[in-house]
Amino acid sequence: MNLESLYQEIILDHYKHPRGQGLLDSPLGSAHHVNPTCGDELTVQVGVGSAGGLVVGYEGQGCSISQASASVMSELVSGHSVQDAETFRLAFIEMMHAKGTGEPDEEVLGDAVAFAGVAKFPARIKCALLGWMALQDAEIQSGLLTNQSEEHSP
Amino acid sequence: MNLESLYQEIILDHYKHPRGQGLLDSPLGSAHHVNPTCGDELTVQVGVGSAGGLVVGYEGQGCSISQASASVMSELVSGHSVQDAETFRLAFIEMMHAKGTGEPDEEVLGDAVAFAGVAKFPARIKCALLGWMALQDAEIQSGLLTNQSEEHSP
Amino acid sequence: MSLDVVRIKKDFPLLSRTVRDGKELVYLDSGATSQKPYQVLDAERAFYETSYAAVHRGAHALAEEATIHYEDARSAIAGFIGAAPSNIVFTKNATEALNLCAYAFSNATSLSRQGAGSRSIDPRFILKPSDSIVISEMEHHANLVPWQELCAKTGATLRWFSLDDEGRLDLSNMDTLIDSTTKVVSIVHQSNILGTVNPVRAIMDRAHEVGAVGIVDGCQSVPHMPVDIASVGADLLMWSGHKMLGPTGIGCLYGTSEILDAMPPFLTGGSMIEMVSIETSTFAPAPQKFEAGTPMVAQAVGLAAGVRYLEEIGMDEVAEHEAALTDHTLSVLTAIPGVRIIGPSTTFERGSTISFVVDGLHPHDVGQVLDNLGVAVRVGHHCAWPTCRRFGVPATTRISPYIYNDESDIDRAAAGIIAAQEFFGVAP
Amino acid sequence: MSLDVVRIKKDFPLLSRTVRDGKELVYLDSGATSQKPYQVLDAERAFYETSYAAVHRGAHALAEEATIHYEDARSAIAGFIGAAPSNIVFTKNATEALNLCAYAFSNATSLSRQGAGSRSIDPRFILKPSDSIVISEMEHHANLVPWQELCAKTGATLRWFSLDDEGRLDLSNMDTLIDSTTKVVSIVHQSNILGTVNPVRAIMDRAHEVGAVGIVDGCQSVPHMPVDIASVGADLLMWSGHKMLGPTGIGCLYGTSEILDAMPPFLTGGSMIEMVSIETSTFAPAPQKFEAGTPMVAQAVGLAAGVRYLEEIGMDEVAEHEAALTDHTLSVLTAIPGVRIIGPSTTFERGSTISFVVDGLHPHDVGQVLDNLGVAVRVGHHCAWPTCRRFGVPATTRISPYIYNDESDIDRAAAGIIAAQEFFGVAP
Ligand SMILES: Cc1ncc(COP(=O)(O)O)c(C=O)c1O
Ligand SMILES: Cc1ncc(COP(=O)(O)O)c(C=O)c1O
Repeated sequence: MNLESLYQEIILDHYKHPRGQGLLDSPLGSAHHVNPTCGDELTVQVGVGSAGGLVVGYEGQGCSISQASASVMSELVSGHSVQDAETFRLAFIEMMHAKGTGEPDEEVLGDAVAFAGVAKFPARIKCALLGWMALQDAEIQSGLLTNQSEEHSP
Repeated sequence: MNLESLYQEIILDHYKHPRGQGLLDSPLGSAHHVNPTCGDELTVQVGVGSAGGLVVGYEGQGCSISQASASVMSELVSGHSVQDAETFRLAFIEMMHAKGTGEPDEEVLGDAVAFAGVAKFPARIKCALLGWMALQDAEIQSGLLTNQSEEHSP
Repeated sequence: MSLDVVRIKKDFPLLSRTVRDGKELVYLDSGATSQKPYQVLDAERAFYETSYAAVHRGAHALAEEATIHYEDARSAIAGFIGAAPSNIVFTKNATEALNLCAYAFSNATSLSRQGAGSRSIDPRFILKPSDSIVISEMEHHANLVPWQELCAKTGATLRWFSLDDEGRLDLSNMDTLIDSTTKVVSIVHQSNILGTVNPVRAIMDRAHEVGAVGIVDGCQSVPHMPVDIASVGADLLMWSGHKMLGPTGIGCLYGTSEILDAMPPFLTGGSMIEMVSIETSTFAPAPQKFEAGTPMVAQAVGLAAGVRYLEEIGMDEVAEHEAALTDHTLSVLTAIPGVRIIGPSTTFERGSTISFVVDGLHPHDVGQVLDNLGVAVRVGHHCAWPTCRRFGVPATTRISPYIYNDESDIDRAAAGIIAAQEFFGVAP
Repeated sequence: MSLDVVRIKKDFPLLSRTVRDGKELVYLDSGATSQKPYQVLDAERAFYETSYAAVHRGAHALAEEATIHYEDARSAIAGFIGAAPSNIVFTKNATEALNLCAYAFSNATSLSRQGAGSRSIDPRFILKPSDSIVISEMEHHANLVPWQELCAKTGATLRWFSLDDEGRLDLSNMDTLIDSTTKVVSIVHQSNILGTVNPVRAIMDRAHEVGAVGIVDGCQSVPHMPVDIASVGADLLMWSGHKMLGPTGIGCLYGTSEILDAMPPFLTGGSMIEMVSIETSTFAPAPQKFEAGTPMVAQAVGLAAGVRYLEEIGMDEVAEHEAALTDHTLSVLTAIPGVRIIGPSTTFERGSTISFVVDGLHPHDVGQVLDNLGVAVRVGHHCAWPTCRRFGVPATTRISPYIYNDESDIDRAAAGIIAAQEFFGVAP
């Protein structure tokens, strides 16, 4: 377990150069989440683009892991269907709870596989999940996702 | 430490043949005390006799120690002045906290020295003190004793 | 008897000591608190020596380890009653857990009277003077005084099931006692003074029929018999760690997710919040919502080791062992002239805590003679004073065995009772 | 430095372990919780192995011994702050103690609104909407959220001292902030995030001038400096055992006899009663009145051993040692470009908990790099979120040493901060 296994190049890159940051003009749904242990805050908003795919905006402050994860999330999800976003989210959550065992699916998760190492640092898992949980709430709020499909995050 | 050191003959005798039991016709003061650990209850009443000495009545239920102690107390105190009763009470309390060391003053305490062994059984000290504490309260209630002279019983 | 008591006893360091000038100790006061096996003491110590840190807050390696230990303990303890970890709240003892429940009602009532602002208060917890709370005449003070206080604060009325002469609940008026005014029904699973095991399922079902919150005090059942939370049917159930081999300073509260979500918090402060500004706060989901401040981490780890110890024996085996001991105790006690059992006279729906009185002898004096022989029993009202009043006695003597006791221990207690009768000259 | 840190460290088994693949542990998170010397672990274990039983209830030899251990522990702990044993109440942590204080007001208010019957309720505890409660902007959530809840239940108003840029209380408006409407003033003695030591005596004196109850949160002072209760001048003061070498699961509340007598009980149940019938109860005098249920007996015994350990070193020496470490920490931290101290920049009236931020780095990332080097510090809002807001930071990194730390530990933390700046490429 070394620092590099946690802070992959991709993560540091997204942290320093976040993609898609900023809020939407007229979001369908919006959610503000905090990490009560450290005070990190993140607002995630969703809308639907002209091509019918999701549009995601976000803004907040936090550590490298939470910021980079929100950036990767927005990049991964944008333009995809709500169903696809669910697939990504569930795969990401699974990876977070794998305790570093198991091989995350790069086909599905793309850049987000860089977060596999976070699973070995329990106190940082919440940081990595912050954006994904806010996304889910924003989708539920917008009516794009129904509450039933809500997953329990331990 | 054996049973006999706790249950002196005198104690068993007072337990089986309590002296002066019963309530007064027109008490000057009355106090009801309980031992919250075991539910023992005792009412002690005081008045002043024609010769000017204390008259003590009591009634209650409890273990051999608490019953015998009330009996000995009433016998010791009756006919004496409030000041004398204070002397007896303080000597008795001191004996209870002596942890079995020190020589109780038989001159002062009379039959009550039989309770010296109780000091070695912390859970029974409250039993032995029950009557004495109720006496004090009854005296305060009657106005015969002022609150200032109240002693703290640990 | 199926338990290997001789082997079990070896795990309990204290049980090998002597008392009162070299007398072998017979410990029959497990209803008050149990002794601890070295497995529990070792687990707690190892935790302090290798993984101790603040939980749920730190990001360093030790803090992560400590948090894992704490949450693993919660899982083990939850599993013991067939619950999920998020349905278990740690308290300092069962008394705190019962107060937590009672304060849910007084807090909700005060908040709603004051106008709760943006907070939504579940109406089930808001009490009016016309509401009632139902308990029984065999409750421990911990399941009585908090409800008296709640009534004093809200004007609600306390009602109770009375007892028959065998020490069983009189259920004949259940449907009028628990009626549409009833907001809480809180009943002991197994009485700590009478030994009676109550039909809690039927009572909880009736509570739910009228929309009341159903609470079961499991202090004397969880340590002594298999308790499956689903079949108890309670919304809330609590017990203490120290009565089931665990350390002092830890109790457990089980609540359904639905009820824990609906209850307002009790103790507030660090670790139970979501967001805090100096003007207002929001709260974390349960169980965190109910665990303000630094929790009893080492005690949870110790209790989890206690749970594993009991699971290795098997709770069915524990219950069977205690049933056999109860049978033996009832027969040797009733064989002594002048001894009267306070509580059920057979093993049918009764546990192993057995109270009795001896004609002509005060329990304190019986206990003293037993103590002098090395036999530790409890004397007094056992924090169930109203039960004593019901049976017209100021106090009782109580024998309460556990997994480390066998028939010979009971026989020594019985011999002590006879010795007490002789010493005081009251043998009939 | 006057303390023999090398020798002291040997008493703490955990401190010899390594973390993160063999790195020597540097534990600098004692503000959250302290490690335990074997003297404390031994005392607790010996108690369980030789004298364990229920306290204050049993009449047998073991119960007597256990009670003596428990009450001796109370005396030792009381003596540590110059108090009498009967002025010390044991709670599970400081958070419970603060809630106990806040609930005295909400319970008194509810009881009196309902018409308290024969119970006399001290009017000092009955709150009206026109009343105020005064705290500060540097309070731990444990000394904030209970008062927010109390205000929500009674309509009273929360007021607070604000902070200057050095992290000190702005006392300029003390006489208007604490006025005739003020019923409680509750202030932290030493801030757990800023390190500031507050002039609590002057604040308590002002509280008493207006007839308010004065409370001091001693969580970060009692473990770190000599605290003489008489010179603090508080009616109530609380702290936690686990921050001063003691076990988890025990906190202490000091109260004057007068105030403890006047406060209504908080948790109710067994052992805190005088008389109980099924309809109503009366209560024992303090401290018993506030210790419902089976107490934290083994934890009290353990904490008493912790107190003895500290007394053997001497609290003056502890404070001196920490002052020297603080001086060293402040100078090595301020020597690192990009590091900014949140809190007083000198040792004047400040303790050894030192918070800081690093330009361009989030505290979580600073903490992670330190952790990777074996250095355990705390990152986050330290349960003082309003204080973070005041300083415009979401969180800080906090170094908090104790008797087992020396300058080399601080130097390793400083090296880690520089390593973090390099790793993230933000070194100025
Ligand atoms: C100043 C202060 N107050 C209160 C607390 C709460 O203490 P505990 O978590 O032990 O209840 C702490 C420690 O976390 C503290 O530092
Ligand atoms: C039935 C019952 N309820 C409640 C309690 C209170 O438990 P504790 O003292 O551990 O809080 C006890 C034990 O004393 C009990 O036997």
